[in-house]
Amino acid sequence: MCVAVPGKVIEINGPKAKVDVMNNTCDVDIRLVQPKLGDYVLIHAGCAIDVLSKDAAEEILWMFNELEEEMNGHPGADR
Amino acid sequence: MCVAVPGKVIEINGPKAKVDVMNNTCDVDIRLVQPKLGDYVLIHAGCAIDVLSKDAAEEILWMFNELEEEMNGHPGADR
Amino acid sequence: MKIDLSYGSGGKQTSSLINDIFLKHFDNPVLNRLEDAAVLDVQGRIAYTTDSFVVTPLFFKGGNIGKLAVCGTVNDLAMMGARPRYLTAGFILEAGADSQVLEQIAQTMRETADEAGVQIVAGDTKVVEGSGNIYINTSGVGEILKEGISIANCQEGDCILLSGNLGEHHAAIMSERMGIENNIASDCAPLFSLVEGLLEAGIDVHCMRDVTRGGLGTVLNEVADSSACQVEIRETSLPVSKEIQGFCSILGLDPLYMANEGKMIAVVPGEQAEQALAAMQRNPYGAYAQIIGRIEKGAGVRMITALGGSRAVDILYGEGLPRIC
Amino acid sequence: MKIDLSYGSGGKQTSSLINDIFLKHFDNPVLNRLEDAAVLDVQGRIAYTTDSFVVTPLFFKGGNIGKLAVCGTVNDLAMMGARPRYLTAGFILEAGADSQVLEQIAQTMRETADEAGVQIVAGDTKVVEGSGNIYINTSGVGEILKEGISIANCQEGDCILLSGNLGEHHAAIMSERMGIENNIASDCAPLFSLVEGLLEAGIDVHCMRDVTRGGLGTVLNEVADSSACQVEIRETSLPVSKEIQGFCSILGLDPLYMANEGKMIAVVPGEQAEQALAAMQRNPYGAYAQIIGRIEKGAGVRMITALGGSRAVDILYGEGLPRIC
Amino acid sequence: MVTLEQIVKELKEYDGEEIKIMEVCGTHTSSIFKNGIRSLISPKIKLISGPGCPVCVTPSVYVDKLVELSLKPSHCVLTFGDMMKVKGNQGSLTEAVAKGGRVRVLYSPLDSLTAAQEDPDTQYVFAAVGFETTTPIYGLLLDEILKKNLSNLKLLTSLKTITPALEYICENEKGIDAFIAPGHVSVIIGSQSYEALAEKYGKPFVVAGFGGEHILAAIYEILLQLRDGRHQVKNMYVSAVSQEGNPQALSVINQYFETKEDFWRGIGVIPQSSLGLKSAYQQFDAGSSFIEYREELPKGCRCTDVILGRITPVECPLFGGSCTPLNAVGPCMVSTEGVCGIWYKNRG
Amino acid sequence: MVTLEQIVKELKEYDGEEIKIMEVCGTHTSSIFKNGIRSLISPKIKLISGPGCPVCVTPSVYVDKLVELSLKPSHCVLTFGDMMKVKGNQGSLTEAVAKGGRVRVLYSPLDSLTAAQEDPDTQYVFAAVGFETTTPIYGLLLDEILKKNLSNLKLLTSLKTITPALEYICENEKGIDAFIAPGHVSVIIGSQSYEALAEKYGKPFVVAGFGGEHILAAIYEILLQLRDGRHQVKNMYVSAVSQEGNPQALSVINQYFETKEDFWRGIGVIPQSSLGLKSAYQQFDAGSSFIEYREELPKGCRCTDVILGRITPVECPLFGGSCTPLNAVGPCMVSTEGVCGIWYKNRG
Ligand code: SF4
Ligand code: SF4
Ligand SMILES: [Mg+2]
Ligand SMILES: [Mg+2]
Ligand SMILES: [Mg+2]
Ligand SMILES: [Mg+2]
Ligand SMILES: [Mg+2]
Ligand SMILES: [Mg+2]
Ligand SMILES: [Mg+2]
Ligand SMILES: [Mg+2]
Ligand SMILES: [Mg+2]
Ligand SMILES: [Mg+2]
Repeated sequence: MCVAVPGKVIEINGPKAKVDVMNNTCDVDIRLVQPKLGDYVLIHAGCAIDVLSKDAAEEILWMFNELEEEMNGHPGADR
Repeated sequence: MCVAVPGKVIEINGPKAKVDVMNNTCDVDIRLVQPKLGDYVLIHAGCAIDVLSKDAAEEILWMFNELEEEMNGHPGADR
Repeated sequence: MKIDLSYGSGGKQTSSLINDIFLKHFDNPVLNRLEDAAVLDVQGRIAYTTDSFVVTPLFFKGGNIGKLAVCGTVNDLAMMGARPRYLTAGFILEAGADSQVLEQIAQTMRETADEAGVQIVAGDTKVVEGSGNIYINTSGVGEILKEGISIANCQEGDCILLSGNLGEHHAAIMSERMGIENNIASDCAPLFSLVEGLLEAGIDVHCMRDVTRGGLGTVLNEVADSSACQVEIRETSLPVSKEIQGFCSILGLDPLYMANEGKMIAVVPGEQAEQALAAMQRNPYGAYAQIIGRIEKGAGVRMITALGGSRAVDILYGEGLPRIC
Repeated sequence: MKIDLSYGSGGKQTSSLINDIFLKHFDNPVLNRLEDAAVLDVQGRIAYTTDSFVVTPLFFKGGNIGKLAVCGTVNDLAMMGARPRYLTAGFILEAGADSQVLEQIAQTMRETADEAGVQIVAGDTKVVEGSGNIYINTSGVGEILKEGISIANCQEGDCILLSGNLGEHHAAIMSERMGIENNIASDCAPLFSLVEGLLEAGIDVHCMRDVTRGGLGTVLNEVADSSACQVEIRETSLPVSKEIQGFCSILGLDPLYMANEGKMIAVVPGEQAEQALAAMQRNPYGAYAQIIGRIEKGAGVRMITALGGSRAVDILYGEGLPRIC
Repeated sequence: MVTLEQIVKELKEYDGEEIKIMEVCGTHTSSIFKNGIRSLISPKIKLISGPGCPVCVTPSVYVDKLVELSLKPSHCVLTFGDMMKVKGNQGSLTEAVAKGGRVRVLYSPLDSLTAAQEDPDTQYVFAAVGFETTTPIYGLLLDEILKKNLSNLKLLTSLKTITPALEYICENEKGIDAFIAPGHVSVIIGSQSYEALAEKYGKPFVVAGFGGEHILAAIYEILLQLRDGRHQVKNMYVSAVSQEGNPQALSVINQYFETKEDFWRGIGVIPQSSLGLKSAYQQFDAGSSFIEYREELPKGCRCTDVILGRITPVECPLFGGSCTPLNAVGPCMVSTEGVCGIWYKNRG
Repeated sequence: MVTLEQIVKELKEYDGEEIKIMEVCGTHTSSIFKNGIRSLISPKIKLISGPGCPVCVTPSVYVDKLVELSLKPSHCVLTFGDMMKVKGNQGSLTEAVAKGGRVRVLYSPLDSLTAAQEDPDTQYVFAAVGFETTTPIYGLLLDEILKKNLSNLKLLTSLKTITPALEYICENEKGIDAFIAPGHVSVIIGSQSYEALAEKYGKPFVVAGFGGEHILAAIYEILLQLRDGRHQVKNMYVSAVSQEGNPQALSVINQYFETKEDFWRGIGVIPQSSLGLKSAYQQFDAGSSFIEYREELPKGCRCTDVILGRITPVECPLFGGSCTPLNAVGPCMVSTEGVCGIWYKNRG
């Protein structure tokens, strides 16, 4: 629905930040979030819409752990 | 100074005429002159500026006659 | 249908354009293979040339841009004494170009190629932003029949033949643009048969050139420069139809600098001039051929005027536009 | 200096452009003669092709339109197993084009032609109305070294080699247009040395194709269609740099459909695949070459995905534009 | 911990009752296709695609308005690339360019500021389509237009909200067993937005990321919930999605936009399903409220049934015959994310 | 009756005092060149070219204004072809097109009506240059603009009258023995217009047609007058020119235009030498009266001396070196009718 991609904040200039996506640097508007240098943000149409709390690998591990719990009849709290 | 070319009036439509210049037909404005069908007009920038009174060959003959007169000390009346 | 940018993407739309228009009309076993390049047999040394065509309007009395694109390139080959064999065609289409118009152009290209004895063996299509214009590049390969023909090869005493009336292509185009009605049609034609006629008549042709952009005045100056000689022509020998004379007098144009697309000069030894003229005049594309002048010692181009005066003939400066003064 | 319409008239301005830019840089005895066509020697059968180049911007990381114009055509010749020999160059300049820019392009064309071992032997220049764009058509002639290479010649059991990373040209162009900073340079390169390497290694190459507009997805579908086979590729074998992956994820593009200008596929007998790979990888333009798939019985192109799934790979529809969704 | 292999094995071998799962988001649809997910799971698990491609649900009369504006003297339409191909009744924007229209493709709505400042004699109109992910960015753009006092940059809005559409589907289509909720919309609106729906209609809503693993995990989660008779909202895209969403983004939306009913191409009117500029900001609207929407699917096109998950595209009699991506009959065949288009490219 | 051969023989063999004859009209200059007239007459008869090329005498600041208008959004300049190459300080109109300017070449000022009616969103400006031959046509154009109530078509005028220029030359340049008076201007203003000048300055004025024979005859006529010590106005273009001119054309001029002083490129200000729109018609003027004219010949250029017949172009140190038609320094090198340009093409 909405193409978005994670990138690392490498420079902050007021409402704008330079964000690195695998060695591609874009200027991104950060007025919708409050990233710090080094944070990963989710970029949609030139704008950061989120500060990411986990990296992709961590998330997959977490996911598989959750599913393990549920498989065994222990659904998590999230609903 | 001003390119102009003679052409024969082959059709008159109010303020406009069709004029033939050696088989090229142009639409020409005739509001500056009163040509009749068959007249030769002088065309400048899409407009007839004169109805011609002689053809080119006649004019040259007339010219050479005039010069003959003058050569012999009889300048014409035109001044 | 209006062609839009997606037809230039190299994907599905591009190949539909290629199939529905170009393969349909150009249709020959080499092109149909759609390889990266055509693979061809040629005999001996080759002549090789290119030209792009950008005429407005695309259609005019006597032809269209497609006919020009074939004639222009086969004529350049023929001028080097070569038999034209193969063409490539590169189309640059501005978004908004009409696919039916393109198809008519392709069909004309095929017909002209057939007349000229060439095959269109490779092609390319691009779509760019713009307002519907169509540009065509062709390149051509021919087989050399007579070696040594060159713009640098004219010699004192040679005669210059012109294959027919001046100014028809330029006048046909300008008539469309300026709304002047007449029967002037572009002279656009493939000229190899004229060349073949000269060679078959045993003429030792020294130089040939088609008289296109820049007109006769420009071409003759190129001859004078390249062959380090003076070109002398006679105003009274220049073939110009009454209709073209009238047309030029309306817009203030000079037939000496008007483009032709089916006219050539041939520079031949003086003693063969009449024989060469007869060979040209036997061909329908050379019916109004004339011997227009000679190669002399010196430099530049001079014209003996109808009144017996003499003047320089320079090359074209700028464009041939209608003038008031 | 801005080039205006008078430079396309065929008169004095046109010849000043030709002298000051094209003859100065392309400079070779055949072109310098300025005949209507070049006269050339060729050995055996020839490959013959054309392409037009309309890229915006004209200059980009890794090259410019002139480099593309030479590489594109010599690569098409090389893909037929031919040694590129001669090029023609047709320039269509929109009024407003800058003469210094044109000169830089011409200089690059010469350098690239030298690397590719070809001479630019004929040319043409036209000026049209517009906003300063420059379009270039090139055609090329080469001498066939190995007969029978064809898009229709792929056989069951053949392996498909790709000469390197996908998407670099397209990404370099889009980076300029969209203002994304990176080190991605166009892969634009003349590939005959890669082809020569394969032939010298004794590989019985069945088919080669450069992977340009439309991308790998489109080229593989052409292979499947022309050779009446199924092409199967593995997602995990496709070479794509991290930087390109990042770039694609920003704009929602797919490397499978992105244009390259210095990449080719070679389809070779399965048993020679490793040897062919080694030959490719020895060449700097093939350092990242991979065996990406095989020819099977069937139709169309299928991909085994990284997760082990299977899916169809279709040709490109429309253009590769940045997406929000 | 389960492994990917285990999940794939279980999904492949599933042989219970047929399950229909709707992924709402077009980017999910696309990921399912690219990863070959269907080939990895049992045919008894049907993945059907919902109305989450903003391009597919954009009414043709909206495209007509864009085409009209692009052809107006001194006007220029700015748009995302995927809107270029969408057909209106007078053709697409790509075709409008061929007729002389001025259209520029931008990566970000914010890039339109530069365009408008550099050429004050041109009236720019941004084709403001999208869901809640994109809408706050138009809000940021309006901040700048106001600050810079630009009068030559306006929006033509067709902005959708996803929960009313989900409600409409739950109400009208009884055959769907569970939903994969959109990933990036949820970043803005929060996973809690689906609570009421899950509760009311008794269906699982799983928020998923976009990798192949994420999608397989989400399907597996749905299987587990259905096995257990649960109907929970489960957020599996925890790196980005929170329960409450992005409050700043939501407040930007609320500042400039208000909800109104809207017309969805292929579906019809859905109450409260759209965001339009508040009346205080009407001067920045290029005429969105004057577009007269009407039911408009081409004869024979079954996009409604496709978008609502009633049929798969291959069941449409036009699919692959008169309707192909090269000559799309219905909107679902047009976009890279349109269901019919994705199915067509994956045929064979 | 004399024959052409006799005339040519006498002109060729002339060996009396050196005679300087000025042809005022550029079309005469061009005909002299094309027919090779100089090669047919004695070197003691000098043909020098006057200020009768409207393009050469058009000030560069006027061209600047046209260039500026062509580059203005929604503007388009309409012009005769020969104005395209004339250099202003910001280049020519041809160069303006290369910078994105809109310029169209027309055959007739009256063709601009169609252009303006077809595209009402564009402001058209006709580059109204010319002498009395062309001015009445602008009057006819204004008739139509008024009748059709067009607001998007204006004139930028630089319209010259020839007799004040002739008076200026007679007053300032004593070396000229006789004038070949312009042919087509005389059709409008009549041969009587030169009577006062012939009388006051004691010089022959011969009105001539444009064929080679006409020009040879005119030169011969001058020779005869000088031989006899006469200084008559002699009309030798009797097919077209009358004593009183074309009264309808003169009345159209008087209806719309009034005389004012003007600036001639290469000469400077000549009183009463121009026709400008009367104040009642100022709404059709695209700013002609706001152009600030100033002396402006490029350094080293001797166009003034050339136009006033003091030197021939070859005597200018720049001629053929830094000044050629391809890279014109002065205005006389630019036009097809410019004296330096004609001499350059006839060099060698
Ligand atoms: S295949 Fe085409 S006509 Fe059928 S539902 Fe899909 S878009 Fe509509
Ligand atoms: S040659 Fe050039 S510089 Fe000299 S007077 Fe003529 S136009 Fe002026
Ligand atoms: Mg290729
Ligand atoms: Mg050529
Ligand atoms: Mg040619
Ligand atoms: Mg190609
Ligand atoms: Mg030629
Ligand atoms: Mg090619
Ligand atoms: Mg190619
Ligand atoms: Mg050429
Ligand atoms: Mg978050
Ligand atoms: Mg009269």
